[in-house]
Amino acid sequence: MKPVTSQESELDGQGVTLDVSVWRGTSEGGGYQRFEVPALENQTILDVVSWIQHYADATLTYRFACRVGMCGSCAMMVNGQPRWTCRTHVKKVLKAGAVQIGPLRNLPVIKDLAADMDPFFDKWVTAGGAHAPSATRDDPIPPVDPQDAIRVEASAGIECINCSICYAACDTVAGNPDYLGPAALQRAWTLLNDAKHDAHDQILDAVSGVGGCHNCHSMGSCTVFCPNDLDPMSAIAGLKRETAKSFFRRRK
Amino acid sequence: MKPARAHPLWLAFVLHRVSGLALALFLPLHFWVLSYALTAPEKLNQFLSFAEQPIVKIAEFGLIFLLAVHVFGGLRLMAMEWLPWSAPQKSLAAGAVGIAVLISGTFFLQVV
Amino acid sequence: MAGNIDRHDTDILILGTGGAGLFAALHAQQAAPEGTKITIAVKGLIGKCGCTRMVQGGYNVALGGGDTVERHFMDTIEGGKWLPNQDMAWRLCEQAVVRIRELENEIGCFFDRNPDGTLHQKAFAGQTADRTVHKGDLTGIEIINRLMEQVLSRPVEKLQEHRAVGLIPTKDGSALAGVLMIDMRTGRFRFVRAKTVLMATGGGPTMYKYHTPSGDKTMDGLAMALRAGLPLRDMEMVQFHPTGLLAGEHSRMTGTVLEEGLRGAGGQLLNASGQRFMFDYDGKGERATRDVVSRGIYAEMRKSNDPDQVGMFISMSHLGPENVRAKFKGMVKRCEDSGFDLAGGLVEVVPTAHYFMGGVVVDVETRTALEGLYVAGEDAGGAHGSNRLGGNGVANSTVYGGIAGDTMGVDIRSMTTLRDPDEEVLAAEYARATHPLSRAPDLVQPLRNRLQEAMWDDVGVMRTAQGMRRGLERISAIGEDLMQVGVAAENLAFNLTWHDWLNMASLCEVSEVIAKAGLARENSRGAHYREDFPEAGAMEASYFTVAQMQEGNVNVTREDIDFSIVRPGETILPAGEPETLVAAQ
Amino acid sequence: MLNLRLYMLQRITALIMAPLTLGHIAVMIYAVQGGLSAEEILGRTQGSIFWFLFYGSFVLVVATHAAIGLRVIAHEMTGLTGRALTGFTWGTGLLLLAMGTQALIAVTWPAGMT
Ligand SMILES: Cc1cc2nc3c(=O)[nH]c(=O)nc-3n(C[C@H](O)[C@H](O)[C@H](O)COP(=O)(O)OP(=O)(O)OC[C@H]3O[C@@H](n4cnc5c(N)ncnc54)[C@H](O)[C@@H]3O)c2cc1C
Ligand code: HEM
Ligand code: SF4
Ligand code: F3S
Ligand code: FES
Repeated sequence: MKPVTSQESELDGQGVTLDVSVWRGTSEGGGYQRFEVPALENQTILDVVSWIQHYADATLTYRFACRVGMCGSCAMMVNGQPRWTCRTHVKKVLKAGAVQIGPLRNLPVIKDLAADMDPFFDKWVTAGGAHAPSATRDDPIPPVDPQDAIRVEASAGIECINCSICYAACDTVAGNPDYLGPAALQRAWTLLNDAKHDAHDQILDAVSGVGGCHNCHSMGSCTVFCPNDLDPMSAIAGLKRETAKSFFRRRK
Repeated sequence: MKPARAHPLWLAFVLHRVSGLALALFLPLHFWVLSYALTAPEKLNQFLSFAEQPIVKIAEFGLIFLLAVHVFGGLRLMAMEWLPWSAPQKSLAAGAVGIAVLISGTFFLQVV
Repeated sequence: MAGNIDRHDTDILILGTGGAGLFAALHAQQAAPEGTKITIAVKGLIGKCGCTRMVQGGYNVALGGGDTVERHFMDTIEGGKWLPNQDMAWRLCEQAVVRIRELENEIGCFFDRNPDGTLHQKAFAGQTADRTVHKGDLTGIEIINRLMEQVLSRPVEKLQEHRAVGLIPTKDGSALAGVLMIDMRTGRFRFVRAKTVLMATGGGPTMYKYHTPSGDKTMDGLAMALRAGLPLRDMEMVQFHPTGLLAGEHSRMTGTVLEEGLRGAGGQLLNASGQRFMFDYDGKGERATRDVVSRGIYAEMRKSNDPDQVGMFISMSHLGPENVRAKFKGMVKRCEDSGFDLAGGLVEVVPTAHYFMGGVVVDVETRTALEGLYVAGEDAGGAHGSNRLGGNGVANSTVYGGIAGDTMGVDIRSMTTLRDPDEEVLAAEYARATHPLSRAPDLVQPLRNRLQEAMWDDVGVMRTAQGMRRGLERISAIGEDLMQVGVAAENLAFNLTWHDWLNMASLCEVSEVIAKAGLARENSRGAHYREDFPEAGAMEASYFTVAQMQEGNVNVTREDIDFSIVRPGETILPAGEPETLVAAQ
Repeated sequence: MLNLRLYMLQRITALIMAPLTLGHIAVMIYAVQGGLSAEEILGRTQGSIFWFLFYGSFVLVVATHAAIGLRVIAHEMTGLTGRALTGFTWGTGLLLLAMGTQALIAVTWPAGMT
């Protein structure tokens, strides 16, 4: 496909442009298309993609919502690495004036840069990722010591924004379609350590099946790429430890 | 491979997988050679002297090295999974294993 | 036309998956008879769009320790400058107590704790008790993630990336038949009939040059309600947050919130020559309430006539960069990602449109004038009056979302059949949404920029009659230009530019209402500040504005506030209660 | 593709093998340094219950461990699933077991007993 230039742009002031390759297509197939985008101050990858849709090619599809790293909708592959694009400054990823942007890995593509995140959320639920209440709205809120070692373990993974970046980074997910993946397993670990959760044994069962935590090879890409500095790898190790213990416990 | 994944833990995984695979492919060969002890001991001896050749020695060294890598890699993995270590302890342990592999490697190199 | 619309039926339809939509789904499931089909339709992905997720500060709820529902209520009424619907405000404060227990005990949220294990409640500007429950400064993520899991793991029909474009009544106009939507992924239209529909699309004043809400929020709900002829109240009330990040017009980061806590902790606002200025406007300086600080910054911006120097600056470094970095880790990192040094340098800020107090007129059970239509959350007007307290937004959406679910679950028992739509209205809405597809394609974004500029200049932080009239002219010219701008129709699957056009259509419609309501209020209350009518007016004679579409025109009337619980100058707190429980700073 | 049982089996076999392989390597180093011929080595191992148990358990355990390991690789790299994968796992495991047993007998069975 032919590169599109920025002649129509009102923003084109500085004359410096970025060489941007963007993946276009659907689950049926596609390829990279090049665009020239004006380089501007404080520009994020999401801004670059938005500029292309606003001024160069009205048919470009992508997804975002919050613009500030809270909703986890804008993740894409940037130069082959999964990233939140609303918080990725162009300067951080630019290589010789060029950058390549593709849809998030390990998920089906809907169109262009928008991936179908349903498999990711289905696995979240399969891993037992929904809280099971041990009290009702008519009961007082149970006191919980925030410094308690087990609570600290639960709190460690609580700030996950389910952006699927770890899921895209993990090669085990790529090779094993049943694998629940780092985010879902981390959620399971958080709930396992949540004193208020009522279904601890169900979690151990949910993460011990064919797609469970035992498929993880501790390759650590999840932890390396998580934009919120969370550590799913260690959470998964925790699940392995607890399931291993239960393996002996339940045999007895 | 994409630079995206070239970080220590990922490399450790690749090393573990490659070594495991190589060992699994070598093992039947090893068993096959040993079984000559029964049917034709002289072939085994032949093989052993064949194994004196430098090229074969290097290959053997490679295998033993892979075994060491795999064993220590596996122990590292299990320690990571089962021992409740903090992050700095993990890096320390990984470093220690790395050094151990290095030392044992050179040791093997001398004897073989 | 009709052949181009897929038909779909359900019992309970919920639009939007913010705090209101998700709570409604859960409560509807508990309240409705067995076998009731519940469908949730949303413009983005479930739980990943909307503003509830972006809540930073936290959730207001009176949980004892001296604080009471009465005190929370009084703060809400006084913060809203006596304009709130008192019954709604009361219900909000009272039910927040139940909802927070529900969030903790049934939904699985974990809010920050005190060392003794009880919930930590922090101070939030404009309140007389430390009552804001929070999870660090990422409260919304915790609330929405937990709600989302609950909904995802239940048998609720999910229509993701489905945009509602029109409320379709029955032929006789007495009730709602269903909602016309676009399945964004395919570009096909889908008409969904339902016995009850909850509209929880969350308002969102994104027609301003600087705004905080998420990109999916463009006033679609209020525009649909307007076209359906429903009365909308308090439409002049747009809350500005004083410190939005200024990163350039081309950056989506622009307008996003720098948290309130920065000023609370001693952050200083400086003008271009490095001078503090807030004490010129208010004795509390940077710690004054949102509206006051917003106006201070805005006034200072107007004084500067350097076109390259738009905003003011927030400075934290005098508190010690290391200290700032430790205390505001998330904010510092966020600024750093977009190229600013919050801990050690200056970050340029502007007031930014944050929340919309106005909305559809509803009763305390979320029912509207149209049978079968319910409205909750930021789309509903009344609970906040002229000003929303920090922390009352998410309380409002979760409380009333739950109430809507309960109400629909009960009401549906007496609704035995689905209603048939007025095919003419359906055809008209279809034609409206497909209008650009038969015009020559052109750029949509410049129009959005023009609208945002017009609203910021003429219907923004400080208003005059002259300015708002000019604003109305500008809005109408932009609206006309929009009708000339087309969108290429070859591929409508996930065609964002088509949706940008539709967003613009909603924003133009509601912008006009904001300006007209602004003209109708000839005094200054809370978020609405008239330079030509700077006085608040007599509290006893408080009125609220009601805008309604009648024969194609937006008419605004005034209605008296019903002081059903407390009259201005009085209080429902017991005699001898201290004025404030917050330790003096 | 692992579940808890296969995972535990792989970890337990790994733990058993760790001392066995290290022991084996030590013996080999000793043997090579001593310049032992095949006959000399076999002279010590054949008929020894100790070495029979030592190498016997190794063969049993390594067949299990390697079969599970190869199963994972086969699934992740070639997408093998279901019956085929189970078959592959058993196949490799039994093959290794058979060849290992043959070697075990050759090395540790009392000479002339066969
Ligand atoms: C940055 C920020 C910080 C905030 N901090 C606080 C705080 O600390 N405390 C507080 O109390 N409040 C805060 N608020 C306000 C609070 O977030 C809102 O008041 C509240 O969450 C609104 O909830 P809602 O459910 O009505 O709407 P939202 O949560 O905004 O949800 C609206 C939903 O409707 C969907 N939708 C929109 N249009 C359509 C359509 N046409 N068709 C289908 N679906 C549609 C959206 O995609 C979204 O899912 C903050 C707001 C922002 C923007
Ligand atoms: C002696 C000590 C050994 C230890 C401690 C050990 C440990 C391990 C562990 C922990 C794994 C799991 C890796 C993962 O899930 O990522 C593994 C995998 C594997 N092992 Fe071993 N192992 C040993 C010996 C062997 C031997 C002798 C062989 C070969 C015959 C072998 C072949 C394999 C294979 C093929 C895998 C699969 C690799 C993968 O999944 O990537 N192992 N080993
Ligand atoms: S763990 Fe990190 S990378 Fe994975 S989904 Fe959560 S926030 Fe995203
Ligand atoms: S990258 Fe994948 S293999 Fe495990 S440690 Fe993380 S989930
Ligand atoms: S747009 Fe929400 S995380 Fe990027």
